[in-house]
Amino acid sequence: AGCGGGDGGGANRDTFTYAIGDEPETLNPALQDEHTDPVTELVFRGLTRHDAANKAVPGLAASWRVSRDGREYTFTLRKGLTWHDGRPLTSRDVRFTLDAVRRAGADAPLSRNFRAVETVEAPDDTTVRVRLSRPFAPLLDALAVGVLPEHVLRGKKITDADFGRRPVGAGPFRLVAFKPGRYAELESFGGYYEGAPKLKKIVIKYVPDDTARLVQLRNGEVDAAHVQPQQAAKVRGDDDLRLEVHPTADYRALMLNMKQPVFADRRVRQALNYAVDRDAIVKSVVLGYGRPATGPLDESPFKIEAPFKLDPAKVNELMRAAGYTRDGNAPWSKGGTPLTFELSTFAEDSLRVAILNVAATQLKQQGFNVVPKPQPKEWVRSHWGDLQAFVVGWGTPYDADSSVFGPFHSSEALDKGGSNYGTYANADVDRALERGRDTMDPAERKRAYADFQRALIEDPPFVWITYLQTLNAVPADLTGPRRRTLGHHGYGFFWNAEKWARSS
Amino acid sequence: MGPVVLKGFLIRRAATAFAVVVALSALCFALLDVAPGSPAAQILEARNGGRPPAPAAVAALERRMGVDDPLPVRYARWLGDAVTGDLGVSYGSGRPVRDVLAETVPWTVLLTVAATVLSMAGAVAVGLAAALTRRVRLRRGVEAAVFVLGGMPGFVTSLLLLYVFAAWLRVLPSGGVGGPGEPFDVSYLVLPALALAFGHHFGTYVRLVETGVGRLRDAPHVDNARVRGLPRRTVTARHLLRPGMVPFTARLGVGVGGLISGAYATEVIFSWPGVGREAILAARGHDYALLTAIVLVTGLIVVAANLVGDLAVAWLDPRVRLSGGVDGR
Amino acid sequence: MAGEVVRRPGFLAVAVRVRRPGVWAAGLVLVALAVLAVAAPWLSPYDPTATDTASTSLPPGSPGHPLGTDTVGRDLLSRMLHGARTSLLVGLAAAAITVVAGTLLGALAAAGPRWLDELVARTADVLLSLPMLVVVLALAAVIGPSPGTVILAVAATSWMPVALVARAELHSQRERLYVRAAYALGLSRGQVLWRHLLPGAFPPIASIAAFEVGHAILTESTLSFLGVGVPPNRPSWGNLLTEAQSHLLTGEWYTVAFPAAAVVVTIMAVNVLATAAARGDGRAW
Amino acid sequence: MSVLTLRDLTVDVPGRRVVDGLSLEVGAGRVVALVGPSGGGKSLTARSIVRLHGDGVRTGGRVLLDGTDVLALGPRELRAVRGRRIGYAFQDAAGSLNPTVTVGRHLAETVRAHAAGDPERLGAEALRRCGLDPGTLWSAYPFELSGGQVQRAALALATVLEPELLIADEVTTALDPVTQAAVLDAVRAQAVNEGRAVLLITHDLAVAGRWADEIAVLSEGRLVEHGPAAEVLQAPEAAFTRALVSASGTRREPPAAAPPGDPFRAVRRARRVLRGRARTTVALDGVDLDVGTGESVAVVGRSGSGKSTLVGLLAALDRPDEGAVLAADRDVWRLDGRSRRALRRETGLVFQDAAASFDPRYTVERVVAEALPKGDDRRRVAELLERVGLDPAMAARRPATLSGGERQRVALARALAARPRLLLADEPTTGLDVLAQERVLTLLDDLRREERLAVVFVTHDLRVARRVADRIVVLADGRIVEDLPAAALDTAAHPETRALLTASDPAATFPTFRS
Ligand SMILES: Nc1ncnc2c1ncn2[C@@H]1O[C@H](COP(=O)(O)OP(=O)(O)OP(=O)(O)O)[C@@H](O)[C@H]1O
Ligand SMILES: Nc1ncnc2c1ncn2[C@@H]1O[C@H](COP(=O)(O)OP(=O)(O)OP(=O)(O)O)[C@@H](O)[C@H]1O
Ligand SMILES: [Mg+2]
Ligand SMILES: [Mg+2]
Ligand code: NI
Repeated sequence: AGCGGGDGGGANRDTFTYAIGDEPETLNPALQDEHTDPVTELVFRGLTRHDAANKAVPGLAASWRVSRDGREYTFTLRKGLTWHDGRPLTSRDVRFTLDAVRRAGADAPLSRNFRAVETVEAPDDTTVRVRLSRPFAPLLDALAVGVLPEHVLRGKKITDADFGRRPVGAGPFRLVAFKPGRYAELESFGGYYEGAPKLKKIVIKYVPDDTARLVQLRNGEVDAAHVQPQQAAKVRGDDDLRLEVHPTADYRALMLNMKQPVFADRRVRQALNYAVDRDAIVKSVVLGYGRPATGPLDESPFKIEAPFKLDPAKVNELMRAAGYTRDGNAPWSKGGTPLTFELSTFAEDSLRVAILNVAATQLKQQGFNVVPKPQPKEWVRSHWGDLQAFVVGWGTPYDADSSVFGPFHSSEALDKGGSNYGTYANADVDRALERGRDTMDPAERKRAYADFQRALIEDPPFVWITYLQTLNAVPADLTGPRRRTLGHHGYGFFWNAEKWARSS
Repeated sequence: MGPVVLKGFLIRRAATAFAVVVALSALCFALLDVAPGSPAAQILEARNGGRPPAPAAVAALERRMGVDDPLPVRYARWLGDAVTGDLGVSYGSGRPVRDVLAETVPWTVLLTVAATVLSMAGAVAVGLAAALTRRVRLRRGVEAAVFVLGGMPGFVTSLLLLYVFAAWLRVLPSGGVGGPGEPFDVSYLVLPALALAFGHHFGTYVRLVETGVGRLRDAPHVDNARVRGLPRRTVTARHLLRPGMVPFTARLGVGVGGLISGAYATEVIFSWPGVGREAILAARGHDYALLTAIVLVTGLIVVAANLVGDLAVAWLDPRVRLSGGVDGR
Repeated sequence: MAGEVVRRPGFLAVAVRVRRPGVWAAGLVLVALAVLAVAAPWLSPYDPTATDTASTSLPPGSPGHPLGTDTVGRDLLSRMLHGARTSLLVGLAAAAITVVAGTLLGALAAAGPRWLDELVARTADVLLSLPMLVVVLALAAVIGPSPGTVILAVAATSWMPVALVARAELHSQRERLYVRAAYALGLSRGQVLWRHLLPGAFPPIASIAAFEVGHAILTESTLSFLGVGVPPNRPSWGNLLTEAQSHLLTGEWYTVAFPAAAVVVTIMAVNVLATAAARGDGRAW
Repeated sequence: MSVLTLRDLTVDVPGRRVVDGLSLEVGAGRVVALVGPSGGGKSLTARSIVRLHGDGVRTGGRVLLDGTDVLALGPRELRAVRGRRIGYAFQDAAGSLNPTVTVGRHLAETVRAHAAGDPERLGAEALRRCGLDPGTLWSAYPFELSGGQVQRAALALATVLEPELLIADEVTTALDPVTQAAVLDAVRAQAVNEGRAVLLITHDLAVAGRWADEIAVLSEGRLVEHGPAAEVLQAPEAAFTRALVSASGTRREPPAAAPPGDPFRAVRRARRVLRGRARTTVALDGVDLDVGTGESVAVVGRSGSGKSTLVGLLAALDRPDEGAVLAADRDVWRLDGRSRRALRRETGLVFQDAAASFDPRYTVERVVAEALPKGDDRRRVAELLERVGLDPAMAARRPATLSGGERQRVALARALAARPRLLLADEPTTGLDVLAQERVLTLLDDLRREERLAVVFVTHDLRVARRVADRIVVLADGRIVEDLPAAALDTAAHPETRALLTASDPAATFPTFRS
């Protein structure tokens, strides 16, 4: 390995240090959502992975075949795959992984993606056969989950703490050290199937405070960092740094509780969607690092145009049609009772609170008497059903099904234990969602999700507000990062880190 | 106060310390139980990419973890394990609590000790200067500064220190305790220790020294010490400070406890891998085993600190009787 | 001094020497703050919670916004004025309860039988060891969130330092000859405590008292983010500070400076009053 | 050549000038007694010499030590002079020692500060010179000592470096005649043999006459008389001096012995053990004492013999380790708290250390008023102050600013305020000049006559004992060795009593020899 000269700050050119605020509890990919944290992302690799367009492409699997009925998948692994500890990676590891995740049940939320899986077979070292009880379109997407080493985990629980801290994977980087609360040290893995990554070493530093992160970045204590919108100007002003702005599929919206009589009339909900000035929110709350949201799939290839934007005339028209009247600046009222609802969110989440406040002011201006009322997370967790309206965050960049089935299908309603917290129920939506999940045909799926989105426009469950963007400051000489729609908190920034390099 | 009295006192203290520990652990369970929230929800949210988990999943996990058992059952289970030395595992990461403590407690002790020493030394110096100076302006200035520090939330002090020393002067690292290949050295300790030492408590320390010493400034025994030609240092240290330190010393024992749980903001800002942050996360996550263990560690430190405080008060002022109680009145 | 009014002994020896100008000034500051707080709805130019996306992050001195606006365009002056209501109420009430309860508990410990001393001191140990968060959340769950809960929660989690200082001070004073002289007059323990020991312990306690006000104001904001009592949306100085945390170093320094200054001014004023009340003639010999 | 020269010294306290142009010289090898009325400014003069300025006190004039102006010294030079060349023993001996530091440490730190030799050896010598046993007292804390022991410890501290000039402000007031003689002999011997100067402040003409070479009389802020001791005492010129001399010369007959009343307060086989940090003392060992209604008992004995401890028992403040304290034949420690408090209310107590017995935050007014029985008019405070010879205007002052004698009288006023039936007075007149003392004693006579007040009077002064007491009790080493009618004192047989009698023999008071 050639030694690049240190650049004064003691930073080694072969070492790439990145500061981030969130620290995972565990580095086990089976215990994370698809939005895996950087370390897990770098250490593990799944059968499939996502490309720049978030399409499932070959990962550990070199190729696959899907049966015509969409119920049998046969994967062929790449040749010569090895684990970081040097053992060969075989189809038995894949089978072990899928079985373990399926068995994890309540322990691993991810297991919901494998409910349709009936059997997993490993007829030989490089072949994996997955049989489903019914077609399940998002399967390829779900199989991007990191494959776990059977030889390490056999006989242990999937929640094994030791593995969670000292994972063995087959990804491009090998974990050398993980010090909770401090850092994770990774080094380039020569046995990676695409060859050793160019960056010799990546250090992920956990710096929970935003300001401290910026200071470390500007001092050269770290090379790159996750930064906040209000810090963007400082980064842009620094010649040694480059600001990487990536869109995310993470949106914020006002969820409306359908059990509340105020929201019974879909025209009221439509009106609400015409009553917020999304551009103003994007401009003030995230300083422009966001995109007005009009539906749950705006960052998906299935996106269709939705008409929602600030339109007071439309609000008036819809509200009148719904039977409400308004005198001057007084709120809309019907039969003498003004339209009032509480808008809540997690009090600890300053971004959501800011959105809540701005949205509340805007809605008030349009005659909706909104009472802003942030609540602590712990309280919300046990009071979902009592909320009237709530600033939610949702959305994944991957398969549309995983993004929208949970929150909008009536079978996932809160009372049934699902994550449809607003108890939204719409037969058209249900049907469209089921179609999108069951068919394998891309065109058919596109139609299904278009229908779904149209149904949402007619009968909005949420007041869509904004998609967030994620900001990362990187050294100006770093090459390789590619724009991709990322997930929650901007996880996924390291998706192609094996291709990154420092040009000199 | 002969050694016999001291021994009896220590034995009694040890017994009550045991009671404190039991009470603490029980209380910790009870409070967590009463407070809203569920460990399962917390865990699943983390595993669910930060999105709220579905209630059914939460319920299932709770069953699996046994946290829906009645409180006494859970506490008895914990206690049974604890007496055999098994502190259980942290819900969140599944790691043995003992490991978590082993990793975080030493850092906390280091920081707390450094901060305590700093704030003690600083408070004595500043408090004395304010109490003894005849320059009213200087005294007012010191008092004002102390009130500014005392009125400032911890994060402001921390961020200002961070800004001045790490971002602007760039003489000290901005946080952490050293990355891979960078061994820990004191420079990492300086800023968090300063932030903690000169935060909210500092003002009370200074004022306690100031009032404690100020009211003795022209006591006859001090005059006498001066008239004997003792060096200023001796007069100050032995004849003013020592008798004047009683309230300050008593407050110090408390300060240690406050520093541990109050270190959260400082630990976050300076990425200090201490137990304060762990405690808050554990409390948020209803991580019974971890929180109880942390609370017990803190409790032992607090009990010890207050013991030292009581002994120090008795040592500083021999009129104080350790045995307590007022004779026959 | 000849004009000093004769008081019956038996009252706590709290004799504020009102002739000192500082005392007047401090009293005036507090009264002024209280008036501003009460009159906030009439004095505030804007609704303190109304955002204005057209005028965000305005610096102090901007037309219409003398103290500027925050990042979502809320008027800082209005927020400061409204904030004074919560902060002064909670800060002063909680601090008063903290100090009174702490002093009394400390006094009970020092003057009472040994078991009481142990009980108070060990209870203090227990409370000092528990993170405030847990205690407060449980408390709120039991008695429900309200401003009263906040005051109670602050007091419940911060009386210990006061009590321990009072206790140590009394421990060291109760062996003094003048205490013996008081017993010789036939005073009961309670009377001795009230007339001699407590006033003697007052100067150090008073010097903590002011900081307890600051502590209460800041704690209140922590609690409001935990959903106890005051909703986090309602402005209070503590909330303003906490919300402004991330803006301290990004140019909007004033969002921190104004509330911090208000807190500092308040505790300074309280300090002047407290020391004036306690000092009387603060000799210890 | 004079070691200390005062020129036109003035001292102002708020509102008045206390010392008004005092000029005085103290030569090497000379002991000069400064006498004057209580509150006359003696202590303030002494403090001015060492440049101690209390709150609101201002000094003018010149103070020369061997020709150098003390008032003009810089801090460093001043430190070198203080302690080493000037020793100052405070009138308030107990207050002048740091309660948190042992006696030995006080001594050692002084020696060390001036790098004057082996601290332990010098300190121990100084203690021994003052009649204290370093073995037991070195590691004692000041508050663990008896009044006389503290006073001697403080004197030892002032003389540990054998300074050229010793200012001794009422340093033997708490000492019995035997100890007093030993201590002052030692002081005088040092002055005479080593050529040191001593400014001996005292109210006691007997002391002045016996140990001083010269007497200077301070009255109304001025020196009204100054001359060789014998001359001044035998042929006093100034009116004030004449009054003093005549008052101390006359030997008043004790009041007719009151008929022994009913037993009022008694101590039975009492034993009290005092435990210090480093030592344990059996302060009282099997003591029996009865006090009847209206009776007056004087308790005398050597310093450290247990007198104050006995008072503590009689006051129902301290519990005997063995034996009992009886009030009207009932064991006070078997009573409930309320009755015991009632008992204390009918007992007036004057502490030996008057200064420390006041709440430092209280004014004189409050101090006295606190003791008033319920429902009493507060105007009685002024009346009481007047009766003990104090200006009622003093009511607004804090005890800390009073002179030694004034404090003692405030303490007495407080003790009498409760209209007690028993007065326990622990050396209550030691700081008073003869005139003031006489006034106080007369007051007690009146009270005894009018209200049948019983008095237990601890004193080292046999003259006073004879003057006030029906009975005299002699304590030695925690035991009562003699208990006899006052009139029979001269016939006492116990060696302890005889020693006291000899030491206070008036014949020794006006020595005719001069060295
Ligand atoms: N700080 C002060 N403020 C007001 N008056 C004072 C102050 N200090 C002393 N005095 C007064 O000055 C007078 C002289 O005091 P000083 O202590 O010198 O008397 P003294 O001659 O030593 O009397 P004694 O024999 O009783 O000790 C007293 O009347 C006293 O009350
Ligand atoms: N706390 C204590 N610990 C040990 N010994 C003590 C303590 N207090 C007093 N003593 C000793 O008890 C003895 C009796 O003391 P007490 O005060 O009764 O003497 P006294 O007769 O009043 O003497 P004086 O005339 O000097 O005042 C003394 O030798 C003293 O040193
Ligand atoms: Mg005097
Ligand atoms: Mg005595
Ligand atoms: Ni999140």
